[in-house]
Amino acid sequence: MTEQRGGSGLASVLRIQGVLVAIALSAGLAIALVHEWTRPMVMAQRGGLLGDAALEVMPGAASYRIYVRSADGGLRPMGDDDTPELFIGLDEGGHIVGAAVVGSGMGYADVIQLVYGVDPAAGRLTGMRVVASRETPGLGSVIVDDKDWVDTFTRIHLPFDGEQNLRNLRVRSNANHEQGEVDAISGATVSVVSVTRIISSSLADWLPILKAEFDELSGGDRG
Amino acid sequence: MMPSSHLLSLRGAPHLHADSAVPRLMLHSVIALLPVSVFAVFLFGLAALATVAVAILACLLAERVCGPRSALGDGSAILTGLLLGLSLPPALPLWMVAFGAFVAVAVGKHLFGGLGGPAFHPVLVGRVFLQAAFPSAMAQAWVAPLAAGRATELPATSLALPFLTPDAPYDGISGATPLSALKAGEAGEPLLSLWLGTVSGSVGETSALLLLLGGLYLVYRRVIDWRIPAALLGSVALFSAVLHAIDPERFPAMMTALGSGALMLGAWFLATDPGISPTTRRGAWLYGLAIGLLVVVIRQFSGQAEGVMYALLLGSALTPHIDRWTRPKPLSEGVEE
Amino acid sequence: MTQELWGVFLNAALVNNFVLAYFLGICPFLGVSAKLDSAGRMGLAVTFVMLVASLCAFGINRLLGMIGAEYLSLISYIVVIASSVQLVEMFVRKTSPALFKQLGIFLPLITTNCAILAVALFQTQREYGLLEGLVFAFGAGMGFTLALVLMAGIRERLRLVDVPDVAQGMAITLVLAGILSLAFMGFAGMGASA
Amino acid sequence: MADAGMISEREDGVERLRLGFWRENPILVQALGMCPVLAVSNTGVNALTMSLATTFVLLSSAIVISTIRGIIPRQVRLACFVLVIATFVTLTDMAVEAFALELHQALGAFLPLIVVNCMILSRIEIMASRQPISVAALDAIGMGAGFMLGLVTLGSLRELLGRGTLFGAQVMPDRFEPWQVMQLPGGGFFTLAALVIGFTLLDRSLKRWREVPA
Repeated sequence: MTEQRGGSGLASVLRIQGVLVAIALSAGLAIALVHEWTRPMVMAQRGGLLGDAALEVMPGAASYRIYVRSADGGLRPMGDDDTPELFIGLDEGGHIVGAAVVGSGMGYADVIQLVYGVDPAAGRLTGMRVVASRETPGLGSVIVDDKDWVDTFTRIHLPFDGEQNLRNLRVRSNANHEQGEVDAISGATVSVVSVTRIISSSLADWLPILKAEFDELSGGDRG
Repeated sequence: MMPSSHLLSLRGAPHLHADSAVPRLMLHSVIALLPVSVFAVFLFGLAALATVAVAILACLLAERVCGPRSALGDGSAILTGLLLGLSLPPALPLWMVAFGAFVAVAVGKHLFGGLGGPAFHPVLVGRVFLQAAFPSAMAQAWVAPLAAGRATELPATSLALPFLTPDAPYDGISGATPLSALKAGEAGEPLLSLWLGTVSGSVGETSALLLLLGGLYLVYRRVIDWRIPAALLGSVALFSAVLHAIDPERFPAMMTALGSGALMLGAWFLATDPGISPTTRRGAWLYGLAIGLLVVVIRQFSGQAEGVMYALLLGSALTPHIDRWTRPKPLSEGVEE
Repeated sequence: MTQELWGVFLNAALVNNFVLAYFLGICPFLGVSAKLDSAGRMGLAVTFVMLVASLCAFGINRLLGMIGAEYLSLISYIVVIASSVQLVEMFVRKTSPALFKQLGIFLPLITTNCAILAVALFQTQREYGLLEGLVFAFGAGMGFTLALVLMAGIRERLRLVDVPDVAQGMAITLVLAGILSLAFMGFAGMGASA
Repeated sequence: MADAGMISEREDGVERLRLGFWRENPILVQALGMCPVLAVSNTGVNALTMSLATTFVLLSSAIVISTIRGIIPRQVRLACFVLVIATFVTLTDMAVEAFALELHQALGAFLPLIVVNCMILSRIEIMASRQPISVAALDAIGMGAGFMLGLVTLGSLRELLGRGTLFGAQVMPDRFEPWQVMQLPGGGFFTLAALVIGFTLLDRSLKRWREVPA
């Protein structure tokens, strides 16, 4: 890789530097240009994918507003440079019908990104869609393909202890959905556990915020 | 390869030093496996018989196709088929059994240079291939022990057409082996039935007691090196006892660990294969220890219910290294080549 | 926290072994793994460079994040990792000729190894922090070494047997890797605590 | 591989195309550049995308390098090559992300990894940095096509046996039991080994067949 010999003297060093810098600059320029050109498309597609998933997991929702967490821990509407974090679903009349949260975490093979719907008032999940994953096709990919399993997320209640503190969702065979248990699938244990863990830890973050802000947002329907 | 090893080692295992060694090994191994095979047919009926028969026939056929020289006479294909059949779930579609047998012999054995060459035990190659290829079938094709009518009819799944999914659902209660029940946090089988073998499981892995007897017979006949199963079972016993002492809720007791799954089958009949196990005594201890540790680690800490097959494969990958570390230093280079 | 780090390590080293699950770094895998000695040393050198790469990637991500130019990350990884490795190589050559003889000769080879860049890319994609990233890199390197050494042992043995001639060389090595890859599936799910 | 560097400038383009496609096939013969692509060779579509992206990067880098080969100082030539390759990889990555987001997600970090594809660097070093544009481009196309031949065959086989489909369309009978192993890394290794053996056998019998009439 290194060529110690070769032309010596300041001139040749300068020439080498010059060529390198020139190539690097044009490379950077080309990348920056294409980036500026493709970024809006990428953002739109991203938002679209997540938005479609969000609509699917919020029953009754016809449209949504997108929020992200603000620096003070509250919520603010999504800006141009943000990636969506929370969808608030609105029905035809513009009334709030639910919330969908974007969560992500490590699966078996790679990062899993998903959207899950949650009804903070009723204390239950309203659905789940995996948006991006690279789980083993035919095995772990059931978290995307197995409609029956995906549908159970519309029936899962959040597990609270007596004090109304949220406990973790758990994976079990013969799951009791009332108790926050998710069905196990043989051969896809890891992926199923990952999805459950992602939702569980995301809920721990979001549920307090949602509970606090949900009423306020409902009040702010007209805005 | 190692000039001095057979001068210093007094092992009785056949290192291909006599022509009669291979058939002798095969013969005694088959004899040692007879009780457990008969018991399997008693336990699972026709399903067990068909699985073992198809596995043996497919191995013979594959041997015939792949082995250019007539190697059918040495009995190794029969033993491979028998062991593979015993290691599979009884209601597995028979075409899968044949497929696995073919992979075992063609890929596991002949691709790696035929008898004496293989780096991995052909049976394990076939078994792990089937496990990876048809995970749902392998996880469900269990048969309840001593089911009524087992002597006269085959499970419908056994007769699935080649390369097709069976019409009928797998009869067995999914995940019904004692180990997978333990993994799911359910109560295990009573210790006695675990050791006698009146439980669900692969065709020939259920009866720890009969396998133990067969293994002892092989030791008595000096066909296998007793150190390997001793070290392997000892290390499984040790590590599971330690884990059980730490958290009895989560980890099964020592005798449960020893009596369940494919442990006995693997320890006596697969790990001891002279082709894949170390050549020195010290190596044999190390090898058994490593596999035992891996068995416990995989069973208790990974997503898999049973770890014996994986542990054995990884163990045989360690063999060349163990041989290297434990090789007696030659007195002088090149005494004989 | 330690639990999570342990999980990251196990995942990188065993469950998603770079060589056996991602096919990464198999060029040296096919070339070097025939000799046991060099396989081990190569593995250690790779582990070391992976740690360097992880550090570099962390720094680059911070820097590019600050100026909002994440799209330049790939090109920066390549350049920075390559030059850091070169610096390390020069440093090792000066300070410890013995170490250089053991590991250094592999360094230029490794710079363009896909496994190295993959460490940087995966770590970024999975949003690992500094410590997690280093543990991940270490795990990936250990896993790489393990795979390389296991393969080398078997390949040395295979020289003594009669492998069919069409399968010799690349094909048999691939089959070997395939079987090892299936054997490593035993570790599936490890480190992912339920 | 050694003699590939000695190909003279006079050599005609068709021969270059043929070499890359068959006798020096990067995947099946030279075992080059497999690392970043094998992991996503589990379906025909993934394999096709990866090989198209790789070919695009190889071709454009070859053209650029060959154009500016006069001004690249020898001492830093590798750095320059890598810069150019990395630029095109980034461009490709962004383009795929913009036009096919789901495909981009399926390929994950493996698309940017094309940058360290040893085939690309070796073709640039051996051909593009020494040959005129036309030769370099033809070589790149030949190699790219050979790469695609190997990779798409691999991907299709893995998809066919592992899922019963081909480029997403159901091919196998309804009740075909997919060989899941083909979708796993282990199956990837096995399939590639089988392809290599198959290629060697085919090549041998082709040679024999050619020799008979002579």
